[in-house]
Amino acid sequence: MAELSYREAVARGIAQEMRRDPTLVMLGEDIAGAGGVFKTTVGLLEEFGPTRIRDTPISEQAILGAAMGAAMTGVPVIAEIMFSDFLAVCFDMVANEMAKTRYMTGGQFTVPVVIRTANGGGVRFGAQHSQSVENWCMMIPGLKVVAPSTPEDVVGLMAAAVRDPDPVVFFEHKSLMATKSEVPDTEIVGKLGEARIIRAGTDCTIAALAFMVPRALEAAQRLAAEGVSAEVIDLRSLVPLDTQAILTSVAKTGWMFTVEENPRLCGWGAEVASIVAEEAFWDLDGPVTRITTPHIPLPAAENLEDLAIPSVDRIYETIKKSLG
Amino acid sequence: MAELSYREAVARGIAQEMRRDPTLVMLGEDIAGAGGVFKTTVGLLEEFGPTRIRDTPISEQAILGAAMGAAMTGVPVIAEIMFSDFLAVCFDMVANEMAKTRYMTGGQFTVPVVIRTANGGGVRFGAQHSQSVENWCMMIPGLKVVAPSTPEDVVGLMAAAVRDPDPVVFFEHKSLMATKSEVPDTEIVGKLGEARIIRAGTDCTIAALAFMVPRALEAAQRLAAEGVSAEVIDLRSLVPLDTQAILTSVAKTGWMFTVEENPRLCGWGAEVASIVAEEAFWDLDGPVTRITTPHIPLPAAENLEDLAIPSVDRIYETIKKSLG
Amino acid sequence: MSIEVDAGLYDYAQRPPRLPKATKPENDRLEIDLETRIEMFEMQQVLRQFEDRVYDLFMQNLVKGTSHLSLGMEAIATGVAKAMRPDDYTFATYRGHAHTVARGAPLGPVLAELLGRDTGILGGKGGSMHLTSVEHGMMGSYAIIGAHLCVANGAAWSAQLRGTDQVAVAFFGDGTTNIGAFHEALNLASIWNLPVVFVCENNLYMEYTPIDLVTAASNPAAGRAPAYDLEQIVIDGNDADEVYVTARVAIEKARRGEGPSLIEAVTYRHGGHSRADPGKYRPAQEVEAWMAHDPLPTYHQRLLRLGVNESRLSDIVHQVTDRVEEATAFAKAGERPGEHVLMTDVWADGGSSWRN
Amino acid sequence: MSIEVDAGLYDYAQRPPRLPKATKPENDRLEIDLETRIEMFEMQQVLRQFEDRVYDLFMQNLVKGTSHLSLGMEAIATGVAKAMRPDDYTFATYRGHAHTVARGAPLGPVLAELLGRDTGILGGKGGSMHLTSVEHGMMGSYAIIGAHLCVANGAAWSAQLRGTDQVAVAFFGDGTTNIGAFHEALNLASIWNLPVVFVCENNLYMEYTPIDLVTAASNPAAGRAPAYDLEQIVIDGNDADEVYVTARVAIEKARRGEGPSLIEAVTYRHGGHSRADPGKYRPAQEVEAWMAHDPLPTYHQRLLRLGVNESRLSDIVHQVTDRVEEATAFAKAGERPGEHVLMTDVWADGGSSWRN
Ligand SMILES: Cc1ncc(C[n+]2csc(CCOP(=O)(O)OP(=O)(O)O)c2C)c(N)n1
Ligand SMILES: Cc1ncc(C[n+]2csc(CCOP(=O)(O)OP(=O)(O)O)c2C)c(N)n1
Ligand SMILES: [Mg+2]
Ligand SMILES: [Mg+2]
Repeated sequence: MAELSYREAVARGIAQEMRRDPTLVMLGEDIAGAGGVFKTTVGLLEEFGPTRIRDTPISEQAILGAAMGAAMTGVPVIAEIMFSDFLAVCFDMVANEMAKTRYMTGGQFTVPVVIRTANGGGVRFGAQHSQSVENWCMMIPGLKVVAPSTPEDVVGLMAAAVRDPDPVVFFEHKSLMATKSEVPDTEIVGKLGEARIIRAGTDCTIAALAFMVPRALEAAQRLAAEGVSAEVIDLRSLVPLDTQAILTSVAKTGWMFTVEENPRLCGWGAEVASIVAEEAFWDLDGPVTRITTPHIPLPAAENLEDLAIPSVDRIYETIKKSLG
Repeated sequence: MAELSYREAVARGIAQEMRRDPTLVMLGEDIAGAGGVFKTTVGLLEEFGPTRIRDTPISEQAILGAAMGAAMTGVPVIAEIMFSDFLAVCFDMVANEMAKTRYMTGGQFTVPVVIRTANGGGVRFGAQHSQSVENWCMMIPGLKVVAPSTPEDVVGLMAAAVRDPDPVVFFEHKSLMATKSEVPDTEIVGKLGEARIIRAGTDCTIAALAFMVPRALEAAQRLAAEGVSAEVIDLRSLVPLDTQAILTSVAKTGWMFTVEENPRLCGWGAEVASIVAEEAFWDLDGPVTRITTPHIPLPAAENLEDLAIPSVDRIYETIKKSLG
Repeated sequence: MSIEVDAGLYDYAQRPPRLPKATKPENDRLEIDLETRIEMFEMQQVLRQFEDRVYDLFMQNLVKGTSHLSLGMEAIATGVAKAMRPDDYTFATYRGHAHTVARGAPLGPVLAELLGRDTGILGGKGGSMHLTSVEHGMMGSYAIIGAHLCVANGAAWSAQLRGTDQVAVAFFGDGTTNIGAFHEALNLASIWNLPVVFVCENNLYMEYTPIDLVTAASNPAAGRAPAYDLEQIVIDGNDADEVYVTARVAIEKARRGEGPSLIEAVTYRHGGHSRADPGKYRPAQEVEAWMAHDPLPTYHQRLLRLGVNESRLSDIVHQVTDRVEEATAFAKAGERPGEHVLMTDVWADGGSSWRN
Repeated sequence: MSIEVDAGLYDYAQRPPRLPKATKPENDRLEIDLETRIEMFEMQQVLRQFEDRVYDLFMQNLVKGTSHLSLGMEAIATGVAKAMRPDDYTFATYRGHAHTVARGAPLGPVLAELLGRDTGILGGKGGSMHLTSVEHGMMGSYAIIGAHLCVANGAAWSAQLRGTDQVAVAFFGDGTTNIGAFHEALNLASIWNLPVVFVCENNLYMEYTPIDLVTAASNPAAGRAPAYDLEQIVIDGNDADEVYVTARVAIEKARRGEGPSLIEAVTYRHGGHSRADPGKYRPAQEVEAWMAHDPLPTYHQRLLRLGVNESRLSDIVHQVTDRVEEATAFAKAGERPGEHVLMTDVWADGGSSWRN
């Protein structure tokens, strides 16, 4: 066991997989010589060399195209898109090419690509560098989507993503980079599509992702003080989605809440809510409630950004009010 | 009154607005000399001239950038993106620039741009030319989203979109292009954010959009024969969303169904379902049910594509089964 | 609104015609052995007769959706494919029938795909715009402009990494040179010295718009080559021999690890852009002149000049006709894809489940 | 995995330094009247002292998020802005403080924006990367590489359509020349003959990666100019006079309806890319040489040579210091934005409702 930051866990996870698979390569902007803008790739150039850890021009389409073409021809690739907002400049590669080529060709291609990208707000970067865009990828058939909330999950899910033969978008949360926790020194391999119950409870179910997980947990702890027993689920993976964990929990609690950092419309919570409203309707004791960032671009000013993103207070109060 | 095809209605709506506003211009690929790949801009070059109807290179980012820059500086623009799938090659302009610039600058800019684009399947074009991507835009704060289902709405909503000072994405459905109906000869001006009840009913509510509207209506007629009275809502506009029409209807019927052409995850129906499950929960007599294309890319073969997109049969049977 | 652009510009059929350059007589003497030339004669026949058949079947409403033909452009697919090694990679666009067939994919399954049959080369799931045959090195047809140039880089990068000496070839049109992905792909290929050959099939039009009206460089591809530290190469795309020799040089250069090339092959569509497009936006005199610069009769004449006798060539033409007939019968005999395949192959595990 | 790239390449600090060219003595004699030069001296002082202050405030954790400074690059913002007409349009990047101030935006509100105050020029909603002041012709700072080049075209197109003779100027970095939007923007500007001037601030690095390692052309911008039928223009970006004269020519050309220009102004960052980046990836000798090629002392010396006396210049320096102090006080005095503004100005109606 050693204490590891979320940031360090990214490099640790990549290194673990690069040692295991000598054909695995990584490319992206400023990832090699500089160790990444978020310092998530520090030390990798030194250990694996410039052939496997490669700096690129500012050409996101070329980056993902290179990743896809290499993966289709036998070389698994990790590609970094520095900020998830930039998925918009290469969205054709993500949504129309990587995601569809296997299906369109009757299964002739396998595309083992992991797209790593820094996601989410809380760092005062403003509307173009702070978005939570998991739903941009969740909505595209053919993409798997992961968003870890702890250093250990960063390592485990990185391994799972790299070992998965399909394109996986791996969201690293900017506001979690500095968070630390104990991580086993042994090889860690997680599993895609497995949520984790991080707090058992009987009165309501709270599903959260990434940066919203610690907030949901804290809100649950405060609710406990009021005698409300909340079950908190860290979804970890949106595709595949662990609907069993969600439905089992709701069957027990009867109340469903989602805590989403994304702006409201068509967020992942909408999908979860629609699944619950369709498949667990008779288990529900009350409305399915979504706690989200309002449907606005994110403002830069500290106090405004804090106001926009679901806070522990907002989670706590919303749930308290619903449960009366 | 004259009978007009959906395709002709597009040109009619644009012409109506270009006559009204001499500063309005349009640009896109093959729209001028050739009248558009879907023949939706036939006659416009002849009437309004090459300065106002302008062919461009295959440069979607340049097209939308030009539209945005012109709109910000006083020239309203209609930009055509030939197929909605291609929004992926210019998604940064759509999601990160046009949609956010007003908010980011504290309201210094107004961006009167209409992005017209051919959306949806049913024409055997395969996975990269058949997507229903309304949710790609609905999920982005700062975009308005319209998808008419009739020739008259094409004209009216085109006028509303052009007259709206904010960026509006206007989805024209490929499979509706040839459909015809009587359209008044007078000026037609619709309203964004207004759904239409196209069939009143008391037993269940069916919300549909664009190509799914006639199918939902036909399914409702078949249900009527079985004594099930379905209310059918043509949403027409996703942003703003006419939640009143939806909630009022569900309050009456107690059953909510969505019919979505988009692949399942994070489709517009998920948002609608989550709104109903949150705000109309106590009105519901049973699960909220989504009828969608499965979460797969669209296949090219006729019978497979027909199997994928919600059919009248599937709508009819799903509802019949739910209502028992 | 002040500035007026000459409206006449927009009646594209009224613009001055852009005429082909005459076939170079010296190309008779290019160093290509006769058997290779005869194979290229045959391949051009195959592509011509195959595309003619596709057009007929489209008009009979048997080919659904859309189709983009290479009629008039056969020399490019033929010459380049002939210069490739079986394990080299081809990346094509929606206009990819010819490139798929030229790499050796069987006519029957290709045609069956266009008809949406389960015997199709993609099982009916991709259709005309996505023809692919990995076993023949045909790494896909991509229907959204630009992307595949970036993907071809990836295949070339992978060959470089794996230490094979495979080469990737990406075909694209003149109109594609104006999209961002083109720029990113060429820059990366150049700085990484990738074994990739970019072949621009410059047929003078994007869909219905003349390329010179929307392109800052007079040669849409070659005019951009220096921006990527590449040589400017413009060739007669209607002469299979010139294409073959040029491709051979570029491919061998890439194979030696000397980096990418950009070839602009000038050609012309005999028909419209797609489906039933009559191509009326083109000056009559221009169409006429290019019809006269048809790569097939030109090549036929060359082979006669080189002493091949007429009967051998006409035998080939007839054999090809039989093959196309067989392919048609095979395609028509195919069933519609089984409903179960709808939900297969989204994922590598063969399935499509998004939930546990 | 076979091919090895020289790992040394990746210890960027160990690469051969890229040294500045000496200031051209003949630039003393450029046709610029003295008052204009003194104004440019003052503006460079303003930008220098302002950015120094921003850095201090960032280190005091008063500027949140991020900031990208133009320290060392002041001559470009100064010279170009001076050549513009008040109603011309400026489009900048996240590295936009200097361009915003150079167009005349007041220091206080600009600084207040960086501090996230309600007195900020964007009310605190945009922050450092999105500085905008429409009333000063500053049409925005864009934080995602490439897009604003396309948007600048739109403003130029609009001027063309409205028949004004306004010109749009877009600033961008060397690294930006490798993204697709750059290619699309330059091609469209050229074929539409738009009144737009593209100014590449080539500071030799993208974020931490040397531009020459990732760019096929030795001049990232000028090397691409011919691809868009544009002249190749490379200038000393650390000489305000050379920048001013070059910009004046390009802007007047655009104003006359003679189309776009692409200017590559070579310069260097004194500090890191952003925030607290120490810029350790740069060779020490390179940093040293460029520090010695600092645009401010150079310009100071020129003015002395041209007979301006020292006291006048030092007076200006002190007045500027006072202005920056005032601006700092103004910014610090601002309140946090009111909570109500969170939900304003998504739409033109002032609100943000997505439902009826
Ligand atoms: C990004 C994108 N924009 C537009 C289209 C629509 N489109 C399909 S083919 C075509 C013309 C392409 O012209 P060119 O590159 O010259 O190829 P050609 O069809 O002439 O072979 C266009 C505009 C597309 N498929 N993708
Ligand atoms: C599309 C996109 N990719 C990557 C980034 C991250 N990024 C911000 S600045 C920068 C370097 C830009 O270099 P250059 O264009 O030379 O401008 P400079 O910062 O040197 O002024 C990068 C890669 C971005 N903002 N947008
Ligand atoms: Mg073409
Ligand atoms: Mg730079």
